[in-house]
Amino acid sequence: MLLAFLGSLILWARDATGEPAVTWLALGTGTGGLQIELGLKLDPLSRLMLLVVTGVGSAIHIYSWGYLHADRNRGRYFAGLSLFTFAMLGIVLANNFLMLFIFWELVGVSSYLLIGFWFARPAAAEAAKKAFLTNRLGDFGFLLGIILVWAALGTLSFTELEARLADDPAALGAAASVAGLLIFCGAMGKSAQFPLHVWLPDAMEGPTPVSALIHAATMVAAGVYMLCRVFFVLAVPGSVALELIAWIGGVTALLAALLAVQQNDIKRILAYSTLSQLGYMVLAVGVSGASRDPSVAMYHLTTHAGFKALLFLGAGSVIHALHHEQDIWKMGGLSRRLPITFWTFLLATLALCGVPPLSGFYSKDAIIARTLESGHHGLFALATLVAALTTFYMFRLVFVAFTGPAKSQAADHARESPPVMTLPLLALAVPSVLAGFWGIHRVYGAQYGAEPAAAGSWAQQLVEPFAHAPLAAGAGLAAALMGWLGAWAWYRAALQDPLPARFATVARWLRDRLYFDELYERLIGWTQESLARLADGVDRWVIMGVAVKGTHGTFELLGRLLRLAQTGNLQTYAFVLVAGVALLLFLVMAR
Amino acid sequence: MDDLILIGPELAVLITGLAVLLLDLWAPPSQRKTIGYAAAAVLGVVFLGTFAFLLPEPRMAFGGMLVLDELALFFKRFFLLAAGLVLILAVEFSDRLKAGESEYFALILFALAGMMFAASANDFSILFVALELVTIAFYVLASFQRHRTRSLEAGVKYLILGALASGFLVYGIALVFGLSGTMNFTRLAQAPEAVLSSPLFELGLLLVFVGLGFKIAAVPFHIWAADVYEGAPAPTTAFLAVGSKAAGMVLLLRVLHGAVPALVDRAQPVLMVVAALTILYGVLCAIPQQNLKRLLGYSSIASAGYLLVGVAALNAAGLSAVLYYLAGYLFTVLAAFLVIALAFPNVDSEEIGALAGLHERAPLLAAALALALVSLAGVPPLAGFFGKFLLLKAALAAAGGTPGLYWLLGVAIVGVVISLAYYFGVIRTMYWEPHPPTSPSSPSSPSPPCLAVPTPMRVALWLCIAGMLWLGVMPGSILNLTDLAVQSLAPAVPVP
Amino acid sequence: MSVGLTHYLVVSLLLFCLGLFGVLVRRNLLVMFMSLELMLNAANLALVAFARYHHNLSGQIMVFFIITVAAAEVAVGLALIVALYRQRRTAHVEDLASLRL
Amino acid sequence: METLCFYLFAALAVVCGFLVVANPFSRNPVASAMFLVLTIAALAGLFVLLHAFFLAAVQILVYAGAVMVLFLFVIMLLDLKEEERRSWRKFGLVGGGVAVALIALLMYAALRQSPLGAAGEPRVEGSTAALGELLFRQYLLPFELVGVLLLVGMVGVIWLSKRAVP
Repeated sequence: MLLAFLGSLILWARDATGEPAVTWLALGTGTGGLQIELGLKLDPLSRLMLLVVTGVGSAIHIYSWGYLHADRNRGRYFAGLSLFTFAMLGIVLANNFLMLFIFWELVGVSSYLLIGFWFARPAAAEAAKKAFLTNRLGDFGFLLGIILVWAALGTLSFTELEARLADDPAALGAAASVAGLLIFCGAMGKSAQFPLHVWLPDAMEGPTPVSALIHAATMVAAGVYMLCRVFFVLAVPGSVALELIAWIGGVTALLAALLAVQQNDIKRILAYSTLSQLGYMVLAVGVSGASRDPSVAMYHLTTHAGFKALLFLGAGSVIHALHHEQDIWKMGGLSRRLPITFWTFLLATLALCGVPPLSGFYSKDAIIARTLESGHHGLFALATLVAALTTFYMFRLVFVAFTGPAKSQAADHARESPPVMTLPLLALAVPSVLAGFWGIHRVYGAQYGAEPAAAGSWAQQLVEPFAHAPLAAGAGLAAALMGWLGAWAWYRAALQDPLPARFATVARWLRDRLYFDELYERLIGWTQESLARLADGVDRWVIMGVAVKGTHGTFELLGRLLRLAQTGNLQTYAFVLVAGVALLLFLVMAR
Repeated sequence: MDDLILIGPELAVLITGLAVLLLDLWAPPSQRKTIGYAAAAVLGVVFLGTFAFLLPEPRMAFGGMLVLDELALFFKRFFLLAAGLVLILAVEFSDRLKAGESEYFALILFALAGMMFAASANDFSILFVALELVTIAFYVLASFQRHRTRSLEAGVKYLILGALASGFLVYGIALVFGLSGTMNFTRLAQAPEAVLSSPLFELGLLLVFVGLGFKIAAVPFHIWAADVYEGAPAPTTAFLAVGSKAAGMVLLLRVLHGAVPALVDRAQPVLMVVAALTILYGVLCAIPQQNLKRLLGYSSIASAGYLLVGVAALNAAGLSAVLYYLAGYLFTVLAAFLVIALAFPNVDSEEIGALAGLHERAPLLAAALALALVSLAGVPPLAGFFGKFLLLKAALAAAGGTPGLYWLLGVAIVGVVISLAYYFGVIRTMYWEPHPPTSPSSPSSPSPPCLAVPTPMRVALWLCIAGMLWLGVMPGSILNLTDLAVQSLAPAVPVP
Repeated sequence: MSVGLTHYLVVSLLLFCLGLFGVLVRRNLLVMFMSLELMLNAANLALVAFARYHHNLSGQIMVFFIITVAAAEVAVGLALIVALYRQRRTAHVEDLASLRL
Repeated sequence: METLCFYLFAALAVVCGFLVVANPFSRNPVASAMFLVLTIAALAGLFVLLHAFFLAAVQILVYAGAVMVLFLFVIMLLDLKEEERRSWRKFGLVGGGVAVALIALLMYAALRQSPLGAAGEPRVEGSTAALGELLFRQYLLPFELVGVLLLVGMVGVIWLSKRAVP
C-alpha cells in the first residue's frame, strides 16, 4: 500500500517536468481488421487527475492503516484498495475506448470487493451486489456506445477520434445523439446519476475510507472524467446529448440535496451530498456545449475531491471515536472532544458550501456562472437552489453533531483519533483551502485551449468572479447565506432541547415536525417533503423493485421452467432430440 | 511414406496409448501415476513437434482422405494441449477411480487420436470413423467409475442418445453419398448445382448437422449435456467439454466450408436460429443451478451457442473468432475442472455451497476458479472477453447483409449479461461465505484444513492462468494462427 | 412395375422411422438399443442401394465400417447395461433419474 | 422373379421391424430380439438382390451371428420381465408418433422431389475382389482406424463388465 504512495510521488515528480507528450505502447496488434493499441495518454487533463487520484488515494491508504488496525482481513482490504487505485489510474491514463472500458470494468469489480468487504453483514453484501449490477447496467450502454462510435468512425483512439471529428463534424451523422447518450449511460452508472444513483447511498456499508475513496476522488469521478475526456464526441453539432445531460445532472443535484435534508446517518448525508455535487459536475459538462470547454466540471471535480475526501475521513474519525456510531442525533459536542477532526471538518464544510476564499467557492461559482452564460436560466435557478440546500444540510450536520451538549454516552467519552488518522485530515485540508487560488483552471484550460471558442475569458472570471459575473457570484453567496441562516435558525434552536428532536416524546416530535413544515413552507414550499419521499419511493420500489428485481425474477423463472425439460428420463431426452430434429427438418424443408 | 509422416502426430499418440496399456502389465501399481505423467510429457513433445510442419499449402494424404492444412494443425495442437492437461488432471483423479488408471489414460489417448484424425478429415468415411472412435471412447470414459451409479447412468444416457445421433448422422451420410455419388469433401465441393439443390441432399446435410450438433451440444441436440457432465468423472467431463466440442466444431467447419461451400448461404438461417436458442437455453438453465459441474455443463451449452454465432457470421473474421474463442475456452474450462477435481474430494456432492471459504483453504484454487469464471462471464481483460468480443464484432460486420444477425447479436449480449449473475454467485461463495465447520469431532479448530495442491497440478493451473491472461492481453499472436487456419480452410471467404 | 432405387429407399426410410419410433416408445434399454440397430440397418440398406445404382462401391465400404462400429457400440453398450444392472437391478429408463434438473 | 423376391424380403423386413419395436402380443425383449434377427436376415436378402454378396454374408455373420447372440445372452443374464408389467406411456406414443410421422413425411416428400440420377439402371456388379481392392487401397486409413476403435471397445467392455473389486 505504501507502494501506491511511492508511485504517486514519482508521478508527482513527473508532473513537475510537465511533459505533455503522448506515450504509446503498442502492446497488441491483430490482422483482419482488428487493430488495437494499448497506450497511455498524458495530457493536462490526465496529469492533474493523476495528482488527484494518487494524492487523495495515498491519504486514504495512510488513514486506513489507523482505521482498520484491528481488522483480521486487513491484507484483503489493502489488496482491494490497491487494485482499485490501479484500475482508476488505468482509466485516467487510457488513450482509447477499449482500454478505458477494461479498466472501467476493473473499477467496478474492485469496488464490488471493497463495498462488500464486511460481507458477513447482509446489508453490505446486498449493497455490493447492487452497486455492481447498477454499474453493469450503465456499462452495457457504454459498451454499445463504444461499438457505435467504432462502427461509425473505425477507430477507438481518442486522439484519432478527435482528429476525425474535427475534420468532419458530421461524421457520426444521425447516430451522434444516440452514441453520446449511450456513452453517457456509462457515466450515469459510475457517477451515480439519476436514475442509476441508487447504489451510491447503499455503498456506505463499506468501510469509511472506502467510502471516501469511492466518493471523493475516484469511482464516481471516473464518470465525469470520462465525459470530459470524450467531450468532443458529445459536443458534435446537432447532438442533443449535452442538453439532456445537463438536465439529468440538474435533476440529480436537486433530488440528492432534498434527500440529504432527511437523513440522520452521518455517512448517508455525505453520500447524498456527493450525489448532489456530482449532479453539479454533470450539469457543468452539459452546459459547456456552446463554449466547447467542460473544464469547469473538472475544476469542481478536483476541488470536490479534496474536501469531500476530507469530509468522509472526518466522518470516519468521528465514527471511529464513537465506536461505530453513525447517527448524528447521538453525537453532539464533539468540537471539544475531537478538535482536529472538528476544525478540518468545518473547513471542508465551508468549502463545500462555497464560502470564499475556500476552493469550493471558485469552482461552484464557475459552474453557476456557466449556466447563466450559456443561457440556461432554469438550470441557473436550480443550481442556486441546490447551493442553498447544500449549506442547509451541511450545517445541520455540523450543528447537531459537533456543537451543543453530548447526546450519548459514547459522544461524551469520545477521544481524538490517533495521529495516523488525523495527519491525512490535516494534509487534505491544505488543498481545500488553496485549490481555489492555485491555478487548476489554467491547467485544464490548456487541455481545451486549442479549441476555437475556448477563449481565456473564463480564467479571468475565476480570478475575479465578482467582476466577471457578479450576478452568479452574488446569487451563490446569497444562497449559501440563506441556507446557513436556515440551519442556524432552526438547528441552533433545536439544540436547546435536552433530548434530540427525533427521539423525543410524541408531542415534542409533533411540534418539531410542524416546525419543519413551517420552514419548508417558507423556503421551498410544502411539496418538498412529499417530493423527497416520492423520490425515495421511486428509488426503493420502482427502480430497485421493478427494474432490477423484476428482470432478475423473470429470468430466474424462465430458467426454472426450462430446467423442467431436464427430467432425467432418458426417454424424454430422446423425444426432445427427435422432436428437435423433426422441427428442424420441417422448418428447412417445408418451404 | 509421405502419408505416414503427415499423420505422424496421430501415430505417436496411438503408439503412446498402446504403450500405456502394455506398460501397465509390468509396472507395479505404485508406478501408475508415473505412466500418466510420462504420457502427458509425450503429448507435450508431440505438441512441440507439430510446429515442425511447414505448410506452404494444404497437403493431401491417403488418396484425399485426409488433408493437412493450418486449420488441421491448429486443432491438432489444441487437442494435444487439452489432452495433456486432462491427463495431469486424470492422474490426480486416479485415486478416486479405484483401479484401472492405465486403461483410463489409454482411452483418453485413443479419444485424442480420434479427434486429431477428425481435424484432418476430408471424407465422410473418415469423419464417421474418427467421430465414432471419439464417441465410443467417451462412452467408456463417462461410465468409468463403475462403482458409482451416477457415473454409469451418465454413460448409459450418453450412449443411447449418442447412438441415436449417430443413427441420424449415418443416414445423412447415406443420403449425401446417394445423391452426389461421392463421400470426398473435395469432390463434393465440385458437385453440380442440380445435386446441391435437391431436397434429399439438403435433408442429408441436415441430418449430418444433427450428428455434429449433438457433439457440440447445440440446442435442440444438447439434452444429454447437463446430465452427462454432472455424472461423469471430472477429467472426462473436462475432455468432453473441450475436446469433443472442438472436434464437432472442426468437422462442422470442414463440412460447411470444405464440402458444400455453395450451400453456406442457405445454411445461415438454420445456424442463426440454433445459435440463438442455444445461448438462451444454456444461460437460462444455469441460473438456478447449485451443482458446479452441472452449471459448467449449461455454460458449455451457452458457449456452443456463441461459437455458432461465429459460424453463422459466414466471414473469415467469424471463423477466426471461433478458433480464438475455443483456445480461450480450453484454458478456462480446464482451469475450472482442475479446481473441481481438487476442491471436491467427495465425488457425489459438487454443490457450489461446498466451496464456501475456499480462498482461505486454498488461495490458488480459489483464484484460478475465480479467474476462470470471470473469463467465462466475458469480463476483460481475460481470454473469454476477447473471444466474445471478436465473435460479436464479426457478426456485427456481417450483419449489414442479413438483418437477422442483429437479433442474434441482441440475444448474445443478453446472454452475457444474464450469465454474470450466476458466475459471480459462485465467486461470492468462494470468497465471502465462511467455511462450514469441517467435522463435528473438531469444532474447536478455528481455521479449516488447507487443501494440498500437488506440484503437477500447480504447474497445470499456472499454465491455464497464464493462457487465459496471455490470450486476453496479447491476442495478436494467436490471432495470426487462427487467421492462417481460416485462410487454409476457405481461401474464398471474403475478408471484411 | 420394376423395382428401382426408389423402392429400396422407401423400405429403408420405413425401417429408419420404425427404429426411431422404437427408441421413443420402448422403455427397456435393450429394446431401445435394438431399435437403434434397426436405424443403422436402414442406413446400410440405403447405402448399398445407392452403391448399386450409382456405380460406386464406396457405399458398400461405408456399410462395412458401419457394421463394425455398430458391433463395437453394442458390445460397450451391453457391458454398460450389465454393469448398471449389477448396481441397480434394472434395465429400465425410468429407474435412471438420479441426474436431473 | 427379382421383383417378387424384393417384395417378399421388403415386406418381411418391414413387418419384422415393426414387431421389434411394437409387438402387440408380447413386449418381451426376447421376442424383439428374435424379430430383429429376422429383419436382419431379410435385409441380407435385399443385399443379395443388390449384388452386395460380401456384405450379405457379413450381415448374417456379424449381425445375426454375433451381435444378436450377444443381445440374447445379455437378456438371459439379466432376466428382465419388468416392462411387460408396465403400461405404455400415452404421451410417448402420441408425441413420438407425431414426431416420427413428421420426419417420415418430410423424408418421403424429399424423396419424391429429388432426381435420383439414372435410377432404375443398376450398374454395379458386386465383386468381392473389387471391394477388397477398394478397402485396402483407398479406404485403408479408416479401416485401420476401425481396428483402433475395436481395441477401444474391447478395453471398455473388459473394464465395464469386470466385477468391481470390493
